[in-house]
Amino acid sequence: MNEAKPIKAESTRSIVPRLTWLDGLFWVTAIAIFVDLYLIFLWVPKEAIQGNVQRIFYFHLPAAWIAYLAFFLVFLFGIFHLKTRNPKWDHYAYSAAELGVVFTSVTIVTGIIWAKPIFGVWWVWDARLTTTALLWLVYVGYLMVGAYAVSGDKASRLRSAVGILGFAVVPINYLSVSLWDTVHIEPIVIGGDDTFLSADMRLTLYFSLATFTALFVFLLVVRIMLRESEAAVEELDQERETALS
Amino acid sequence: MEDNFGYLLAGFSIGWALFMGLAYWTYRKVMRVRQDIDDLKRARNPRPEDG
Amino acid sequence: MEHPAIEARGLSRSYGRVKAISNLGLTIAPGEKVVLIGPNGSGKTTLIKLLSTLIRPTSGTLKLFGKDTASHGAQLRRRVGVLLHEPLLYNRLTALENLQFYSKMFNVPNEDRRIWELAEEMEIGDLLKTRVDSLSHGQRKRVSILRALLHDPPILLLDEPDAGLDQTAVQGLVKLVSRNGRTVVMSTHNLESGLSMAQRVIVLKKGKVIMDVDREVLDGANLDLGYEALVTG
Amino acid sequence: MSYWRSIATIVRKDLLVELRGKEIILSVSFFVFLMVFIFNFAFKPGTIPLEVMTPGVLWFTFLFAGMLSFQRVVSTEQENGCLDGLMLCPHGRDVIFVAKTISSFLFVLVVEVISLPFFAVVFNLSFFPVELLLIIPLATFGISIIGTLLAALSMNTRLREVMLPILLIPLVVPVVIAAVESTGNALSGEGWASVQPWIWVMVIFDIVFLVIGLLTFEHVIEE
Repeated sequence: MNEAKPIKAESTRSIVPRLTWLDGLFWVTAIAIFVDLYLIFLWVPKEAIQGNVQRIFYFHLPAAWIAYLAFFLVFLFGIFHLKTRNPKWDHYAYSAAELGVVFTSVTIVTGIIWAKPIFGVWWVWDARLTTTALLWLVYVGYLMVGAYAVSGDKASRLRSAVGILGFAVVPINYLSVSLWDTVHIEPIVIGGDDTFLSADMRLTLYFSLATFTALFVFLLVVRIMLRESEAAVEELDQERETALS
Repeated sequence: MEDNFGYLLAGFSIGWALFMGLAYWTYRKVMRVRQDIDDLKRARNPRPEDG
Repeated sequence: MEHPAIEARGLSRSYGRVKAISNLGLTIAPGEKVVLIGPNGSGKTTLIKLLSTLIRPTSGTLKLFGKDTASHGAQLRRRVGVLLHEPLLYNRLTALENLQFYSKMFNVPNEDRRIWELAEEMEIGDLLKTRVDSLSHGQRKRVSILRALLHDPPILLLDEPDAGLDQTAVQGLVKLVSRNGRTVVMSTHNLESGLSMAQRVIVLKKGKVIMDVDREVLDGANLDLGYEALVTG
Repeated sequence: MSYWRSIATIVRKDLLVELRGKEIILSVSFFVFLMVFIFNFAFKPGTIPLEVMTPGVLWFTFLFAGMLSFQRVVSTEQENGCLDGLMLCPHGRDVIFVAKTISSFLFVLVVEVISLPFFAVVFNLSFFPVELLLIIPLATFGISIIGTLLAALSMNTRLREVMLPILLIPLVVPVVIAAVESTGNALSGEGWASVQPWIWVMVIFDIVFLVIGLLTFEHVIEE
């Protein structure tokens, strides 16, 4: 068989790859983040009861919402992947799951930091926090399935099933944990809904949410591109092996 | 603003700036890798499919 | 116009990046006896698994008796008997219990009579009461062949049935298989048992049909030579 | 109709295979026996009120007993490629999932029935609350659905041994919470009212995951 000819990667095109819409999104996000920081730390009025500790709320809640968005995407992409068996969906799902775990970790850490001054204890079995922690466990399991095989067909379909199951358990988790929940906290403290917030607070919250969403989309697209490159490299390796053998 | 959050704001800003810088650098790197992979694919595929 | 027993259009199946079957077209009329020949890794087993609806094609269509396997899988499996490398039998059950299980799954009418009838024909009547894990490889293969014939399928797919069978068993198999109007697709390594059973010879290489010809056109001698040349390539 | 007939045939075959070897029931029952011992050494009796500890120990043991059984029920199909044999039968692939779930459910239930008197003795339970007749099957079925699904899906991948516990436990938390809480209420004789909401949690859990199992199984089980 002929020897696979060595590839000289001399690139004729310009050194810097062309700009894409992602660059636009990046700069928008960068600016939004600094505005968001300004809003959270300086602009929004201090919360009457808890004082400045409550400012962490503007990180905690958006991170939680983005985490649930990410895992909903994993759920959706999982279904598409099982339906169409196109590996593209598995790459999307895996990237979304990875970001989902990152944002869930942020949610849990900010939840802990916030609970300590309020309750004097690090962890509190609040229904929302526990459901989020369970979600974190499920999707770390999901990622571990991923660690075994990037493009292994069977492993990727198993991952999709776990992604679907993991998200389906959320409502039931919430139901059973809130039934079991012994510590009663009024909603405002840990990620409550926004009806108790003043206008300024609500503005900050929504702005912060928008910033987090933009950041999430940017990181997701970059991670998907990276994931697809990983798979492409693996494919080229296989091709080289078959060519050489 | 009686309690001055300037220091916290500054700290956070630097942190975020570093993070975003890293994110941008990674993004450009990924774009570069994608182009190299496309080149590799183009370099391999025109070869007539043997066998 | 009566539908062909097996009809494949642009059939391909890949495992990860390896294309086991690539863009294969095939038409087999009811009652035809076909033998698949080809070196290891040419896609024989994959093709048999595709025809048996065990695995789904990555692209292309496959129709049995005019019905697409993608949508009518369960229904078509009732009319297909399959023999794979693995015997598909439960070790801790006796051969009879295994066959009774499968005949219930295929709801074969008055199953015991059917089982004993086939067992006599394949001379394994005395084996039925023994547990599968104390049977020899050849005996297990025969029980598995019987399993594939229980529901009297119009299509019979055999993946290298002659592997591990002694000569007398192979003759018994050929006699059993080539009777009535059953469509048979059999993949094999050695030419003689293939030729003795098939009217039509298909040679596979790298997932493609590189030769599809009637047996009369090729007598045994030049097929040997041709086969070697074709396959080594 | 033939759907349930096929399921019954597969379950009967599983029972026959198990009776022939008695592998699962014996080894898992012995495992439960060991767990109860270990728990006694771990928590010296008398230090923690029994009715607080018993439900936790009971369901922790049953959960792990279940995990051992799911792996074995599924791996009987792995010898001689029997799963392909089932996949070649003339019915939808979801029948295999339902049948295997029922088989696993029955095996774990038998283990639970065998070990309950043993629990009663060691934890000197004076009476057997009737609510348990509903709690135990419902919770066991819930765990069996997810256990069988994950065991079957990870069957011939390299992940088999390590993946089941890692993936199963976070998913069954709601049903385990429901089981422990309702068992606790039943044991302390609080009667039906306090047990009832947990029964609903388990019923919803079982239905939701049976449906999801049915939908995803065939897509993942195929080669």
